[in-house]
Amino acid sequence: MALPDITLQLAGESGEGVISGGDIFTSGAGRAGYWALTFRTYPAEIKGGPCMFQVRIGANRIKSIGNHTDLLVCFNQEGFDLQHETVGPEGIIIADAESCKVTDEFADRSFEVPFSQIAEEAGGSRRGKNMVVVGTVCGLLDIDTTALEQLILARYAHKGDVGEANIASLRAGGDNARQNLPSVLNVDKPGPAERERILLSGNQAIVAGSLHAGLSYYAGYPITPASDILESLAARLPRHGGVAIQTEDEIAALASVLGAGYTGAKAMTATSGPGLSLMSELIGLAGTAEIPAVIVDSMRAGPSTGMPTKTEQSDLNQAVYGSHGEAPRVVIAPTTVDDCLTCAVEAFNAAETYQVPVILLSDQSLSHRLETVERPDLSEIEVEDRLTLADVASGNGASPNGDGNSAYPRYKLTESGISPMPIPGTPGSYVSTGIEHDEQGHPSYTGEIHQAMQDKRWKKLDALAAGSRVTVTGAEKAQVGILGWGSTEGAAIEAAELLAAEGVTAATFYPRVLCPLPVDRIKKWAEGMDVIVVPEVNYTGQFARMVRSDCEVPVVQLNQISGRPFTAKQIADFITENVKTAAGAAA
Amino acid sequence: MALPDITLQLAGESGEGVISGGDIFTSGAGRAGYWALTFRTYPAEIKGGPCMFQVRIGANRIKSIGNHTDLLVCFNQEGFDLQHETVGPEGIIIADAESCKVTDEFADRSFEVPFSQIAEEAGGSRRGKNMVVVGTVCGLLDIDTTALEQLILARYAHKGDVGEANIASLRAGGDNARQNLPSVLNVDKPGPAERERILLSGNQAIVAGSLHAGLSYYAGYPITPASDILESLAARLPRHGGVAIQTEDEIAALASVLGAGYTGAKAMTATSGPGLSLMSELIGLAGTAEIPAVIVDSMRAGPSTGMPTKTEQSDLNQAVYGSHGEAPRVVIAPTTVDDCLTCAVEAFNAAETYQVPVILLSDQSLSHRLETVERPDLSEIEVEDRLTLADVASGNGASPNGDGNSAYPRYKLTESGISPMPIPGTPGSYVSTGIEHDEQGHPSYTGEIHQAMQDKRWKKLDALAAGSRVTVTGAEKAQVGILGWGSTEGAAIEAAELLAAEGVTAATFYPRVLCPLPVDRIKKWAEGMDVIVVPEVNYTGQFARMVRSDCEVPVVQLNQISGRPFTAKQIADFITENVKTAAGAAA
Amino acid sequence: MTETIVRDPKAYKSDLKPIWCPGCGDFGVLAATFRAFSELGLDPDKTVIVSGIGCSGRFPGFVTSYGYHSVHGRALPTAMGVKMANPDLEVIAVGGDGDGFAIGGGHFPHAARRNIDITYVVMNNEIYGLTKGQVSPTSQHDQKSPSSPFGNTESPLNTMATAIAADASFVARGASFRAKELTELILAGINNKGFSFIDAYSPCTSFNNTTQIWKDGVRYLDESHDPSDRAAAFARALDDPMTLGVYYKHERPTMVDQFEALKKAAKPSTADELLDGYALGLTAA
Amino acid sequence: MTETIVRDPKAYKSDLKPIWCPGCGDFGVLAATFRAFSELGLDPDKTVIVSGIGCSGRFPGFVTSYGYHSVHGRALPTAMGVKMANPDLEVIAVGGDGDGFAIGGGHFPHAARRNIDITYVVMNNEIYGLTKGQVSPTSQHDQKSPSSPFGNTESPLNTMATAIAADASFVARGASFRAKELTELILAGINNKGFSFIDAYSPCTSFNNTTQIWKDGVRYLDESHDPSDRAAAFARALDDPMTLGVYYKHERPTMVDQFEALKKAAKPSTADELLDGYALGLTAA
Ligand SMILES: Cc1ncc(C[n+]2csc(CCOP(=O)(O)OP(=O)(O)O)c2C)c(N)n1
Ligand SMILES: Cc1ncc(C[n+]2csc(CCOP(=O)(O)OP(=O)(O)O)c2C)c(N)n1
Ligand code: SF4
Ligand code: SF4
Ligand SMILES: [Mg+2]
Ligand SMILES: [Mg+2]
Repeated sequence: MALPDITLQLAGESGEGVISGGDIFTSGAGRAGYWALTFRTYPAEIKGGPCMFQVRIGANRIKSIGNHTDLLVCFNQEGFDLQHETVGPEGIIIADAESCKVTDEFADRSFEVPFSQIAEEAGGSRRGKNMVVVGTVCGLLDIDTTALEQLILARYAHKGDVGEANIASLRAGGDNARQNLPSVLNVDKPGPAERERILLSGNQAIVAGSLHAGLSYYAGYPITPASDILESLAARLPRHGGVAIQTEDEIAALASVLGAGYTGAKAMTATSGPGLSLMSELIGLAGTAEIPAVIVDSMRAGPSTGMPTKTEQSDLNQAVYGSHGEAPRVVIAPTTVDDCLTCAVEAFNAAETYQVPVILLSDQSLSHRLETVERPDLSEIEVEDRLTLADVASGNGASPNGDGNSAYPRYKLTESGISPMPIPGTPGSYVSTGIEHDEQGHPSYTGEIHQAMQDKRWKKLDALAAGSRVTVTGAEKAQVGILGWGSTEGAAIEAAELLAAEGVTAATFYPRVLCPLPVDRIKKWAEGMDVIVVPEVNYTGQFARMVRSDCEVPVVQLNQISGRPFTAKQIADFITENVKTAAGAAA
Repeated sequence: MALPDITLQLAGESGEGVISGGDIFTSGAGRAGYWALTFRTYPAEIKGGPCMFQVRIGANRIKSIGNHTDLLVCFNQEGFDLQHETVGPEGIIIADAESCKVTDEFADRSFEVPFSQIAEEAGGSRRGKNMVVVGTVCGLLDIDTTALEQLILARYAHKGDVGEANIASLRAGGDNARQNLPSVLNVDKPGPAERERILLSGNQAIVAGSLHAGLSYYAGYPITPASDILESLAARLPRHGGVAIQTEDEIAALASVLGAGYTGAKAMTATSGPGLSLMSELIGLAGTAEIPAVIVDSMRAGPSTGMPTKTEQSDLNQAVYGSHGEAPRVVIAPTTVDDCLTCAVEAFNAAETYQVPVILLSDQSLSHRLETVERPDLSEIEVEDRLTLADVASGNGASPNGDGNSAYPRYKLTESGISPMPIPGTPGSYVSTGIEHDEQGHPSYTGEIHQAMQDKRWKKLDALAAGSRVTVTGAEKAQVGILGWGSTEGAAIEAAELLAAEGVTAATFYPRVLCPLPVDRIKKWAEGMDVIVVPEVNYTGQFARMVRSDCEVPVVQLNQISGRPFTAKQIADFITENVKTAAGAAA
Repeated sequence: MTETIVRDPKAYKSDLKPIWCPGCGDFGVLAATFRAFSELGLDPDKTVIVSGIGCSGRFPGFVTSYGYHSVHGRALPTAMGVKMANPDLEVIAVGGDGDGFAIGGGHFPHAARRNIDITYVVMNNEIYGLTKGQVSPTSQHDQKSPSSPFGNTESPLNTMATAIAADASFVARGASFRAKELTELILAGINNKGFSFIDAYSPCTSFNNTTQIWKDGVRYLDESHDPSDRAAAFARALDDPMTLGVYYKHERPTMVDQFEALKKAAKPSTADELLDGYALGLTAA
Repeated sequence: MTETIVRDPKAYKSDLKPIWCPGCGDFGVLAATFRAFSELGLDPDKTVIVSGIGCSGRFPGFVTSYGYHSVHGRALPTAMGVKMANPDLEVIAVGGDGDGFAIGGGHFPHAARRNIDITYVVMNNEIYGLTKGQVSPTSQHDQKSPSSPFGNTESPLNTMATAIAADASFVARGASFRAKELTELILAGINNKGFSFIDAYSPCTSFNNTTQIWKDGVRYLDESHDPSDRAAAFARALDDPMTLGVYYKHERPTMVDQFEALKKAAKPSTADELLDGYALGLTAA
């Protein structure tokens, strides 16, 4: 019987080509029409150390990393030792014949392949081992390798005959599999694609979204897992006169982004937790001086330096509440790779429309996973621009600064709280400031002005809270509501499907904008749910606490901090085991 | 009829001696046996600009700034213009005859005194104006000036005959008042003091508390309203080999405090909001590496640079949730000046006992108000020290590092989560780190270790949550419960008294430790209340949100951001006007 | 130096009255700035003054031009963002010695290394004015202050030496009370293509009144000094700190120039072009 | 140089295996440190190694002594706290060029000005190793890297010049592959009373393999160089950067010495004495 999808793991030592083999397999499978979604763990070391590449492929869109491994390929003994526990009850293991012995329990569903030896014979070098692995997998799953071979040729075009040798290894792996391995595993063949598909990571999607939104100024400081945003933009932004600058630290990065935003540019920085902490003070400045800015935070496991290569959703509190005093900001969390693109544009739209800093919360698993998505139609993703003074100026030639040398009332108290922003280089000069100020930006410390300006700054976001995007699955009335944020959505939706199979009705609710929270809509949805579960990859249940306080809705927390994303089964099992019995019990 | 207490305001221009006059009056009244509590506003400018000094004195302990001004002394017209609205329905105004005209509504309860002229005649200089004002007030209120005169002599001992001249002005002011002003205002005479009293500010009390706790390392960067903590300690700490260092910024300050804490020293820094924001990353390090540290945050009005000389309670979110990832910390808020001393010691005790960073949240009004308090008996305020490896070492001479060159298991997983801490200079070497680590402090990125270490770090605080100090007034069952934090307590207690006079039963509940919150005790207390009001000097109701989420108790928010503390009447009025009718209504 | 005088110095004076104390040096720096702007004929709508926090940080409010009053210590990276996002703007960063060399000191060498085409004027009063008189990194050794009641234990940072070590493109010292010369330095700094640093002695009459000492002590670099000689400039910086003038000049491509040069090399940069790169090319399968 | 050899260099090697790549220069710096410690006979229980984040930041874990692995860029202020709270400890700060001169660069001049008695060893590989190869402040102009795909637009920071401008008490450059000389520099740095800075070339074989260039290029300061001449030291720093040796020395009272001197001046400092000052003296009333 063919499975709708399968989860493959390659496990070995860093330096053996585990990750590159996985990457190339994923691209090849993608070109062969399969949908894919990957997850990987890196070693702590720069070279050496265990690493693992996981990819789930299938005939339909893949939403999460997979509940267990269907096929584990062990490059060495450590690969088996570290990963065999993830193998499902029917899962298969292929072990390197030279270096890996599986335990008895897998005796009847494991096979040995002499990867390096096949590579040496076919391609002339034991270094083709990972290609033999890829070929083996393709052979076993009966995946056409035409596209894969083209890809390999293109990738090694400038490396002499490495490409040819790799293809030889790939084919030899495939031949061996077809000849010597039983065809125990089958995956549904994909149908023809209705829309063009692309395979990219969350960070790449954020880059694409920011370019679509009109980004022209980027500044950032390297940090895992956000560095590739800087790297990608450094290669592209200068093309049309934009700049991407590696600054001396994250404080300089955000300070300069605000300087750029003040001049009218769409500006962005990207970082991870430690950098976000360092930006706290300037986030407050942006909120107070009303300067648009987009700050990407690709979360990794904290606290402090924590586990820099592992995923976690633990910066939400810092994003929503970080910075002294009370400065408005918007926090947006994408849920999938294509959503990263959309949310990036929405982040710029919110920043521009409301003249606020916007924090885009991705996480390591989302930022670095490859996912097949339908190519977004960019013309459908609307881009908004800020209200400038030039937009509203009457054009009668009168100086916006009034007579003499008075400053333009840049912080005018308007109905919506949004005031037209003069752009340096055009008339309307004023001083942008983080000191409490009157409409003209002059320092002022009266209680009345402070109240009026806080009202202005905060009420701007009311419209956003009312109109922000939300994705909902399931019925309006259900036994269990799964309310979450960010990259857990796919697993939550699949969990609801698993529950449905067991006769439990479940619905999911994922708001994109977490601050300001769409309180009314959450409350309304919550009314239809018998119990609400909030799954989060963090320790304290940060979102659950926000829902409790802002929506005054009781929720059950489901937390794990393994450094890995949730599987659908984890969520479904938690619900069947804990929730139906006692609504108040939490993991 | 004599009042139990009166509220006096001196209002004028910076440079006229308004603040120094107020200070000296307060000291004099204190020495004459009155209890006092002050509040002041500074101009934004370094020199010039309006300033105001307010002091409430009485025969019994003063808890808040007073509901309205009973006696306003205007040094000039602006003083009247800015402050007359605070004058109560029976309040009296004394205006400078040369420079100030009151409006008609005060015609029958205002008097003119030619302050500068009297000063010139009596003391030979118009600069004695503020002393004439002080004399006038003492004359009017019939306050004995013997102690005051001694004080003036002492203060100007090294300034030739300035002291004598000032005394002459003081007396002339008093004589004039007794001769020319009707005795419209009387305040109860204080009885004899049962315990010695002292008059000091919140920041001075924090300094005293930190010294009592055993502070030996201080580092800080100047910032209003925390700079005087640095200044006071710079003058004292070196005496016994301690150090107080002005660092290049707040990041360096906290980094060095953690370095000192790591070596076993009791170490502290003090700052205000912007500095606290900059410390975010290092607060997470302290939580993760388990290093004791005390961070004083004297809050001022935010966001961003905000209103640096005005008070606000708006850094609570940053204190509790600031820093990426999820790092434990303790947050303590004192409610009165003497409580500042106690809480400072408790902050060190918590830091030492639980090996965590502790944030002590004062605010501008509390840090800089002078308050008469009974001199604390320091011998009653217990000081706790951390558990060191030397404390638990068996003394059998075996190296705590075990054999060879392995690190001591500094992060041992214990029942309480607290592990003995080796002190550099003694055996037990290890590496302190903010990377996720195993018991030996070696970097480790497995989900199991991360979970175990987060459990360890967070569970340490359970004991504190259960045993932290709380002050409660009123009955267990009441119509209104006032639940608050920090410097609003005095006003809340007085508000309950005002409500009682109107037949409304009210109780107050003030936890000192806000993180971890004493959830169980709040819930229990809340059961007895018909409705709970949370007054906060902030915009969003930060504490109210925490109570809603952590205690799942509904509360009504009362917020104001005038830059001034609450008066008791503000709280009582809010309750009578809004709360009795609809429990859900908020201001 | 340009001769296009199109605006009166007063045209740059804003309606906001400076809040500085009587005699504060910052008045002199402000006046010199007005004159330099006037001589250059700067368009207020195309000029941005960026500052951090401090008495000196209030400077932008007193000038008719665009202004940006950032948080403490962040004037330089902010100015970089302003300039690099819109190279047509004339960008001046101003601030105090604490703002620039204590909390903001980490940004200085990088602004110099990048050669951002801005002019940075530090109003150096060797004290923290706004927070009422604590020592700053430029305060003298043994100096008493509220935070150093028994004398400063730290030695002053030599701002000229620091700037020369960082290879700033233009390094000069002026004084608020030497109006004409300070005007000329600011003018030369603005005219210099690259990162120009001017340390302007600007006494704090309230907390560190060095007015007389400085008025008595200042002298000028002698004619023989060659500002293109970096080692010599450094040696001069170690001499009497009260020496005014242009210590060092090193013109070279600015940050704007360098990014301009990358335009051709850079990869296709529209979102669509980017997505093309991730396309699966399904027709080939 | 002390001759008290009481421990074998191996005694300082911890059980934790370095995670560095084959050929990484940090191995050489570690070995030189072991030898210097051994020659000085340092007591592991009285020695603290402080670091920030980076490949080089993992250094303390590989040494048998107390260690403190702080966050990125904060090694120097952390080391100050350790030293000033317990002056009996021998304190060594270590880290990378990015850690020390990018994010942590703002702390450097102040550590030098204060003359904290610590030794600071920077493993300079002119790259960000741990984050996989982006340029650092010491990277060469035009250098290609993932974050400078068309060549670095910034000019390298001259660490020797920076340290001399900051008046660090001891300023030297060494190299990981010149084991003996590096050992001697570390030894001299520790023996120097005051803030000692050693920039150790330490090639990153994975992302910026300068091993051969440096091995071929390094030379030593000539005998004639007088390290007490600050201007001359600066001039040498502007010469060929690949010159190794002690550029500059300036011994003077350390931060510990200066605070020691304040003891007598300081005010009464117990909490009780403080409260006495606030007493109302009611008996007088
Ligand atoms: C993060 C932060 N820390 C501290 C402060 C308080 N503060 C304001 S200005 C200043 C220093 C002022 O000195 P300087 O920069 O020399 O400027 P001056 O007032 O002397 O012109 C300080 C410490 C602040 N505003 N923000
Ligand atoms: C606040 C913060 N920003 C960024 C990072 C990511 N990061 C870790 S090490 C490093 C730089 C490494 O370069 P360097 O200091 O030269 O050390 P090396 O690895 O080359 O030894 C960076 C940017 C971090 N850990 N913390
Ligand atoms: S305090 Fe000093 S620096 Fe500030 S305005 Fe007054 S004189 Fe100028
Ligand atoms: S990446 Fe470079 S610096 Fe880091 S361990 Fe490898 S060789 Fe050394
Ligand atoms: Mg200054
Ligand atoms: Mg490096």
